[in-house]
Amino acid sequence: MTRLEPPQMAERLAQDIPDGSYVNLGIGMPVMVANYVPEGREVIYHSENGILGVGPTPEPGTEDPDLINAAKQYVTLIKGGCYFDTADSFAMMRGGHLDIAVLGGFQVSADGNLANWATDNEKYPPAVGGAMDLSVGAKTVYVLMRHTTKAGEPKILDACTYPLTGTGVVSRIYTDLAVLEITDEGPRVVELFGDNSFEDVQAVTGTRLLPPA
Amino acid sequence: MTRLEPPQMAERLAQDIPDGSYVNLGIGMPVMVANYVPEGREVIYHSENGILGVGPTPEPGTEDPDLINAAKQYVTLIKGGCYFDTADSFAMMRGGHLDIAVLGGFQVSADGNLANWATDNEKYPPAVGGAMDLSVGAKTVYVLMRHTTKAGEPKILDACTYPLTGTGVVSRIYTDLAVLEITDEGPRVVELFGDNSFEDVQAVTGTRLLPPA
Amino acid sequence: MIDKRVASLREAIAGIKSGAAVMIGGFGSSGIPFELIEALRLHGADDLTVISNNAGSHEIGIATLLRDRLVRKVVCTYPRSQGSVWFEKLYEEGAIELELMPQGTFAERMRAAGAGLGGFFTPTGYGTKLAEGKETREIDGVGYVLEPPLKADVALIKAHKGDKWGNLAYNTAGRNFNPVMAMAADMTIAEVEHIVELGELDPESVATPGIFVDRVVAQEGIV
Amino acid sequence: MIDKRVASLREAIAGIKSGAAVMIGGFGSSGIPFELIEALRLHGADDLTVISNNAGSHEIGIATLLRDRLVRKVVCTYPRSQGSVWFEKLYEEGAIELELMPQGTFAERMRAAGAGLGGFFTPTGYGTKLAEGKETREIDGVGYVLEPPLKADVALIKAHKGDKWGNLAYNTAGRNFNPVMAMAADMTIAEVEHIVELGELDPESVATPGIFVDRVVAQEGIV
Repeated sequence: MTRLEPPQMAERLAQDIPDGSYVNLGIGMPVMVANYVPEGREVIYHSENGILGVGPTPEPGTEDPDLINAAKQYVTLIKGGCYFDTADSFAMMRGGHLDIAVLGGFQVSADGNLANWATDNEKYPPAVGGAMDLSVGAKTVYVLMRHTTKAGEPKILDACTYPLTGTGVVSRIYTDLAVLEITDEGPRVVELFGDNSFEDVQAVTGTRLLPPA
Repeated sequence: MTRLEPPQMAERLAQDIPDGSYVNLGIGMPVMVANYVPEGREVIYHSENGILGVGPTPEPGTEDPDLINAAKQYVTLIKGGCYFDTADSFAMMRGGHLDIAVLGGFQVSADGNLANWATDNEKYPPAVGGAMDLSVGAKTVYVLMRHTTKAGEPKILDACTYPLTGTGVVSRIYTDLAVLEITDEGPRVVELFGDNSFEDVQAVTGTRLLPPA
Repeated sequence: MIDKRVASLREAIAGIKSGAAVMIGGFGSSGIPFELIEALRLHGADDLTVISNNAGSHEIGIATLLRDRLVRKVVCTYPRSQGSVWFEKLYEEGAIELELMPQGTFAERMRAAGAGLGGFFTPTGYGTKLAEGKETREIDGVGYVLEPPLKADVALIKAHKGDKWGNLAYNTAGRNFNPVMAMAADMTIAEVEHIVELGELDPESVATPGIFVDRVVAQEGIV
Repeated sequence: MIDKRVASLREAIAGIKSGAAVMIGGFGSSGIPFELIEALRLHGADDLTVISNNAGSHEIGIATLLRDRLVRKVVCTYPRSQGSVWFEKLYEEGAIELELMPQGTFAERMRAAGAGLGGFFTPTGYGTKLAEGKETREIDGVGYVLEPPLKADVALIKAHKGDKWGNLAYNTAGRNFNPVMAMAADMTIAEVEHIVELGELDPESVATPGIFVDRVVAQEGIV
């Protein structure tokens, strides 16, 4: 079975970021997407700590200690970018002004529920950050995650077993095996990577998939 | 009976604006208060259209067309002043950050209700502006108004007959005859102007007054 | 490529339909998109709902929309400015609908719409005629009124400077309602005194980030 | 005369009592009032409720308040940053209480407190564990959670520049939670890199007007 590595997964998703989009990339694999958006497309990245127009990593020695992204890495501001406070930043998110949020995921359900902030480990302190706001706020939510857990358990399920981040929020799932779209009838496979067959993907999925149209 | 003219009324009220106060002066008689604050007191004036640090009228020919106060008169910005949008300006008001609002009044009730935005003339279009927000928001609300209407009708009443601006919001009333404080027991006369007697003032008031303590 | 500049006022207001709810920025004569209003008047759409703090005065700005009877309803806080003869005339005739609310509630309702909130409890107006028929609640001994978000199809706003991404900076008190309206409308159109190069605006004093703006047009000097 | 400058960090945090609810600005390492936190640690108050986006990491900032067991409760959105060993240790021990909420709700609740609102309906968290026990409502087909304002006794914030009236300007993304916290606390104390003359700050880029600030102190280089 063909399994994309994270950079390839990010690269595949990046093809679906249109020119002129306002995009928020979640912590982890999602931030890699910025590296692969095709040339010629102008995309403006939002960071929930109050930046619109996040630019690349600064040259060593030129870091501004206050200028970090949501993952707390040093970044720069592109020409035409601007700053605002967190309340304004989340107004931007919650108010439906961002075109796309790319989020990581622990689990996605057949009806587009997302679980990506807490597991069922009660001892480990929970942390939510901006995930819930992004999931309900962005016009389109893409989830970028492996198709299964390291142990091979399916992450696309009839219903999430982990605590939910948002309900009915996911539009598409980009995994290492395929691209799936959440439709009213359930998840539909819209692209199979390499020589993966629909049956291969269905076999490692915890809910019934619809075949490519 | 001694009846102060508006400038004298404003001058009397101005004595009660402490050094270091943040103050909003309503349209009409209240704006005159700024002319009489004793020298040596630093007072910062707020205007609800988004100014903190309203300064005096500009020299002719130096007006900034955008720089007006709530009464739509040209003003200036003092050194140390700043600008913000209306949502932030009313957050400042409603959130209890202003020390004093000086408002005009049609009527004030014994329990501190204020009516200052509409009469009972149904044909005339109503207008409210920022009066309601100021009345509930400022830490202290002073009403500056004549003691009676032009026709001699009392304006300080058991209950307002005009539509209310806010309930239980008034701390003090500065009229042309006296200064009154709203207490839990009702309005108390705290100062009589000139040779006005308590009985003189009671006679033109529509609710029972408490004598000076 | 992101370029929100349009070449003319006519292009700027293209597509506004009869029956639209239109927010118009400004307070008194400060921060008003006078040229966009004039373009809207000439555009031909009618049956408009105008959402603006004032209802126009004399023969300029919003008053001209009223005079030409293009407006069905006004949503505002202070329709009765000096010289607001057209509003008063139409109101007396019963030819215009008025929805009046406190100024802070007006601004906050637009912010709520822009921020994706379903409503908020404000103490303003509690116990008054303007809260009649509204849900109220006492919280920690204070009375509050529940107010819903206030959206529009279009916002016409005015800024001092704008760039091709729609970032806007204002002049002094010209900001007023413009930033919240920019957030609260499906389409936001900004009239600016100067279009500047990308990067020319100080990123710390952009009061309206470009994400809230759809079209930017330079003044043509038509009013 | 309005002069909110105080001469030392020690004076800046004077009066903070044990049991106080203390907001602390910053996100990650950006816009954090590290020197005020250190002064608070040395000040002696304990049983504190700390309201801050993160719960500190390694041996700096909020983590030192936790390490010295001065904190009873943390109200935050993301306590589990890299190196947040003290929070994790105390949490495991059951020695610290945690109130967790989504980051936008956190910011908006503080803004509501500062703006005098009684609460708001947000779609964030609807249908999730973080809405359990909260009032919810469906409005126009969307589910919302009612969230109350979030106040504090004291806010410790960090700005780039400040003047004697308490006007503050920030550096790049150092703004984050500092402006809303300044509005939401009974007493707001600002640590600034530079104290500047009145009038030196651009009135268009004062992100926190002085009315929200009670004390301004210059950094002393103690951390």
